[in-house]
Amino acid sequence: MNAMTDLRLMTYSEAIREAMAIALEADPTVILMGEDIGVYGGAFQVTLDLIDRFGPDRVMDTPISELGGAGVAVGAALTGLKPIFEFQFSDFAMLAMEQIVNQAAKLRYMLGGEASVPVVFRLPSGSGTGAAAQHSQSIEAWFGHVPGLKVLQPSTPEDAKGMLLAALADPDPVMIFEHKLLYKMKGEVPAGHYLTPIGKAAIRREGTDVTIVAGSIMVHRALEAAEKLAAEGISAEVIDLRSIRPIDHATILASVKKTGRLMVVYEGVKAFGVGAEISAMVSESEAFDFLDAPILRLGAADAPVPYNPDLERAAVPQVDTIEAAARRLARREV
Amino acid sequence: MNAMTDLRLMTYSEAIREAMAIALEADPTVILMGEDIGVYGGAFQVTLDLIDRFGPDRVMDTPISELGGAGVAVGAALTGLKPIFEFQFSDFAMLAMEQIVNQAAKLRYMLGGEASVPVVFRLPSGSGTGAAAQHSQSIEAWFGHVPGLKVLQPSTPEDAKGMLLAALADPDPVMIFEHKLLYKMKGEVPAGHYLTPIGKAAIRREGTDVTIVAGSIMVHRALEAAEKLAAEGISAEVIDLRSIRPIDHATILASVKKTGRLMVVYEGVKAFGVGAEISAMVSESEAFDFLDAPILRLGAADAPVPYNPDLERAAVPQVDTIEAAARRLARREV
Amino acid sequence: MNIPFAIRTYAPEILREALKRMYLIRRFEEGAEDSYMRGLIHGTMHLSIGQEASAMATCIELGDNDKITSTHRGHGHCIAKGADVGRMFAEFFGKETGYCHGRGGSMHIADVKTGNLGANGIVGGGLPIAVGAALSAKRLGRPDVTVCFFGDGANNEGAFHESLNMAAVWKLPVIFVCENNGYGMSTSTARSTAVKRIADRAAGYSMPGVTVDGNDFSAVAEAVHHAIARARAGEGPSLVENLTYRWRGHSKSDRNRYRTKEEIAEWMERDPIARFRAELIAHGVLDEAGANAIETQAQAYVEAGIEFAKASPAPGIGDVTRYVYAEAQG
Amino acid sequence: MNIPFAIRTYAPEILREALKRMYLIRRFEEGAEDSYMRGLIHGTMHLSIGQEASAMATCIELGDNDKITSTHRGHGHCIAKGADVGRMFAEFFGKETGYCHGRGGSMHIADVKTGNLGANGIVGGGLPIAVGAALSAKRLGRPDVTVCFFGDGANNEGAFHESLNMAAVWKLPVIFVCENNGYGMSTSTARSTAVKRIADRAAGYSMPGVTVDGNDFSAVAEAVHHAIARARAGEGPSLVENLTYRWRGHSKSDRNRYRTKEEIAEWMERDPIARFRAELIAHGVLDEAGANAIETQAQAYVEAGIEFAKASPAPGIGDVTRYVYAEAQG
Ligand SMILES: Cc1ncc(C[n+]2csc(CCOP(=O)(O)OP(=O)(O)O)c2C)c(N)n1
Ligand SMILES: Cc1ncc(C[n+]2csc(CCOP(=O)(O)OP(=O)(O)O)c2C)c(N)n1
Ligand SMILES: [Mg+2]
Ligand SMILES: [Mg+2]
Repeated sequence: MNAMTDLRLMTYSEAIREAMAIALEADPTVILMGEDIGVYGGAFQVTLDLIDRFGPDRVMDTPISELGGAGVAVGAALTGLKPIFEFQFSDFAMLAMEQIVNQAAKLRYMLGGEASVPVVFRLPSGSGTGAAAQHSQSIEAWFGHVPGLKVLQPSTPEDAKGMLLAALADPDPVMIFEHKLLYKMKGEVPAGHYLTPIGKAAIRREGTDVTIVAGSIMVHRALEAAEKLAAEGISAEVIDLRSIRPIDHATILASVKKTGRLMVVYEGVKAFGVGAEISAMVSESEAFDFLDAPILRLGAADAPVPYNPDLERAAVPQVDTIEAAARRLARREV
Repeated sequence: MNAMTDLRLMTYSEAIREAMAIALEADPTVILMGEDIGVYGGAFQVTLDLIDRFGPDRVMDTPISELGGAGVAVGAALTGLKPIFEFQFSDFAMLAMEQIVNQAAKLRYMLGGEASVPVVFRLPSGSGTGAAAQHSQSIEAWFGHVPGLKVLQPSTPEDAKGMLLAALADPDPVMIFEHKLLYKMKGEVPAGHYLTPIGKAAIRREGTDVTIVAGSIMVHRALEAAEKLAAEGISAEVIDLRSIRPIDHATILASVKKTGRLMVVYEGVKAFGVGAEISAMVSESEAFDFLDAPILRLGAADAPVPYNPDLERAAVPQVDTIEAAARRLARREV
Repeated sequence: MNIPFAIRTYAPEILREALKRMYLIRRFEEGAEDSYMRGLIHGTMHLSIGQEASAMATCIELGDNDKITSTHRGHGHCIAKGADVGRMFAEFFGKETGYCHGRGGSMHIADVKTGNLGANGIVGGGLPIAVGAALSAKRLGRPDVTVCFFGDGANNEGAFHESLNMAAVWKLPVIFVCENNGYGMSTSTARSTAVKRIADRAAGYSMPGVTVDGNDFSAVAEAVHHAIARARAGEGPSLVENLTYRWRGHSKSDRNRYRTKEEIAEWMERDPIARFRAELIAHGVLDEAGANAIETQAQAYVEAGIEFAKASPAPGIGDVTRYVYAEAQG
Repeated sequence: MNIPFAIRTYAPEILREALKRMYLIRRFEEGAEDSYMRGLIHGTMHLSIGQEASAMATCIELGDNDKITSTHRGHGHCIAKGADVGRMFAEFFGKETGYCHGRGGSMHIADVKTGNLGANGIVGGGLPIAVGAALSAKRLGRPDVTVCFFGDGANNEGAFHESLNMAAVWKLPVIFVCENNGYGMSTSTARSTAVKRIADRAAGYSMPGVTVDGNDFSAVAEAVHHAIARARAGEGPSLVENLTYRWRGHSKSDRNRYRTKEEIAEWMERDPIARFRAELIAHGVLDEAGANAIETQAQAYVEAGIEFAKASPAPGIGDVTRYVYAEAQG
């Protein structure tokens, strides 16, 4: 890690943009593709002025053609380029599942190792913007089910930059789910080129009574809840999952063995979500015998994301619901 | 249920065809759509001669346009028809995720209950046919993650018929994953119209030492394994999951409370698969305190389905691997 | 004097109602914009100000049994098809009295009873759904047609291709109405679309394709009239391209870096409402006073709608999962 | 006498090699069919017997740096592009020496070194990938072109539309070659496709589109030659439609209920190999004996290939998850 002097306070989206600029600068095979990433700067202004710096051949606006666009990125990756493809919203990846899952994820395998698809998909996701059911989903768990992919979820500006650079250095397809509500979050970011290791969780807060595994924006809510619980003498360990595929089993299991209590917090629909995999992974591991209480999952309500802001808030885990659930778990009231 | 005299021995695909014929006969709003379901009879000959009986207006060959075809079915369902849409292979549903997940599953909700989408999607799935990575997937777990859908997986001819009729009677979108290797399996099927309840698991074999939850073809492999284990004095209870969304929690929890040991067997990739949800559901329930051993999951290897037949077999649970795992679990060697 | 198609074809009260709805659309969207600024509406919205003739002239011959599928820029379609602005505002304000009971908002505004199957958050999402609605009409032997609105940006989605092809192969009663406002978000048709006129793509599906001035009420009405006649006669689908322009940014996040002030000003001079109003007056369908009265009435409806919406109850917080599935019958 | 394009354009040894590869394709597929019957190959396969001119004439000008994307019916493309039949058989037999190390089989046959990016199990799956390959060439300043093979059935996938549009907007060096064999599985183009000639759809993307007799080697070669020249000159993509026919069923499960014996017989009389062979002899590129020698040689390669495949080792059963991800470097 860099010396403190190299740290600058910047937003999550600035950090992502900086990673892209570094890559575009250093490697002529890197290109950006996506809808309105040029003069518009991207729906969330993440690419902002990169077109001015690198020109329209490197920062390519695509037509509104997600399947074809993603497929072009796959074909380009197969033949010498390193495309970073932005889906305007992760919801639209549903139009491109075929290229992501049937092609990108499987090409190396189907071709017996003779092909490589170093493509990076960036996917703004999550709820909280009042954009309703088709613009607010958290579908990352699906991709955890797909061998051949790597699936990341940065929760801080530092990770957002380091993961994107790590994804570019990876010879296989990587999907990065960015949270829309985090784009304006500020944090310290090292200068220059560095890699956040893929597949390593981070312990964001140490604790002894209960382990809370969370990803993306839920990390921050979990930390806030942990802070409140600390006042009551409940010590929560908060693990930032960071990578959904592969999952960092070792870090989670070590924590569960210490605390004996596990809770997983995520924004996707509860059923079949990230929490299901983590819970199941722990339950079949050697940590099983250390569990003192049921494993709790806090995910989204079993509904599409509603438009009404109060319903929208109620549909996904918030600081208070995390706090309450962790308290019940610590007190073994479940 | 019908009297014994009404039972006929027929194959899984004949049973599905019979259900479709009954529906086409009884309800003029039912139509079939899909690629080559007419004179070709469907890639797996499930629709066979229905076009001769009901004509091309009711048994419609679509162009090779999965997104559009599924969307037409959604639009038709929204406006008075009850389409049964066949994906030639479940893998191709990836081209239509947008219509299945963004539209069909969410329309009732997004329109505040003012719309209904009674469409049925039939999806031949699973491996074992030598068709390699893009024609052998088991992606049903994804749809378990989608509120608004119902997701079924019949393991017998009787259920295959009864579930299809139940799906048609349901006002919401239903996905039925049929297993290609089961199409030729024979079983007793009641005559006439009957409904297999959606969301009810079935105990296919009672036992006391270990609960095996399985779906689709894995039910048969689990039953075979259970039979072998019985010879050694290990009594396995085999539950046919039948429905992935909703999941029949009550039946599974009751069994786990009895046996104290749970194993889930499924053909999808292990990580983020059906077993993850069931394991997590049990671990957060009141059955947690009844668990005497870790919860095992037996799913597919972390790879696309390989072409080579020996690799293909090795990639998914087989009778011997189920047997061995259940034995280890019963003996608490895990 | 050459009498425009609409004047020749429709009764005066129909034409006056059309003008009223165009004003309603304009005032509704201004009201929505204002409510957004004042924090009464959250999320984002896509305004169709400047495109009112396209919406209204397309819908003028449609009855409640005829269907439309709409887009993210769908307020105009919804009003043109007959929806009540009060229930629309209620939806935008997230209220239980809204058309979607507060679950959908602007992007999913719908009114199934007047045949509007809904706006769509997915560009191109409504195209195959429209074809399905037309299939229902044909199979159930109903004379209904379906109008499928979509944008120039949407024309590059695979769903466009698959939908037009199937509609043509099966000769379904659907009219594809492309509202070409020159841009999909920031991307001009020249940079996104490999053909000059989107209507030229109709030939690839052996269906008629015509491009009209989308700000000319009569031109749109005439083109759609022929397409509807063809559809009702069982001759299959058509493609109509309405050239128009949105005065506002794409959505609330638009910095307008992709077009010039001059371009916007030029199009604002071609206001479709002012033009239609002048035409109606010129042909004696109404006089200045009558037009003013209509305009005032539209404004009053909008104000009343906002009050209705404000006074309406919000959904109960415990009802997050209501409407996911059909409620158990009996 | 009118000298056909191919004879005029290519050196005799090139033409003889082309004939040899066409025989290789035919014999390879017959050998594969036979091996399937004898249980040496599992799964299914899609034979291109009857379509050899389309594959070979399309590839005749391509070098190893030029790319192709192929289809489920891809054996012919693979051989035409230069693959070794031994490694192909090894793949079909599921062996580690196969092009895909036994993981892919017929449906994913590929030979990246000779520029074949792979057959594809997804109809239309290769279309955007081909555009991506062409984008690489353009961005990296390489003169390579990409040929994208697809079927008449694939032309109704959304991927077709999106791919042709992007290729045209960005003027990429890609040639879309539609092998129109009249059917997508059982569905004739008349029942699936709302336009008579698939090449007519090119106009919707402002690119040249031409339909040729796909069993006429020279006609295909000439059309593709012009398309390649255009692509290499930076003028963008083209669409070439080769009208041809598959003699065999769609795959191993085909009951052939959708076409007549007469139709099949009629097309078998238009055997593209016999026709090309006769043309070469008529124009003195070789004589009967030379042609026979080529045919015999092809047969010998196929037999040797089968032996190689049989003798090759299978992948280790523990290697199921090998090749999912890149192996750790260093
Ligand atoms: C599948 C999909 N891709 C992208 C978007 C984001 N988006 C919303 S509207 C829009 C532009 C649509 O352009 P057009 O069809 O011309 O309609 P207009 O906004 O001009 O009315 C885009 C890119 C989306 N909602 N859905
Ligand atoms: C997306 C997708 N849909 C359907 C299929 C099943 N399928 C395989 S080949 C085929 C017919 C393809 O027709 P065409 O493109 O004309 O190629 P041909 O088989 O005639 O060479 C179909 C429907 C598939 N493999 N992928
Ligand atoms: Mg537009
Ligand atoms: Mg074909």
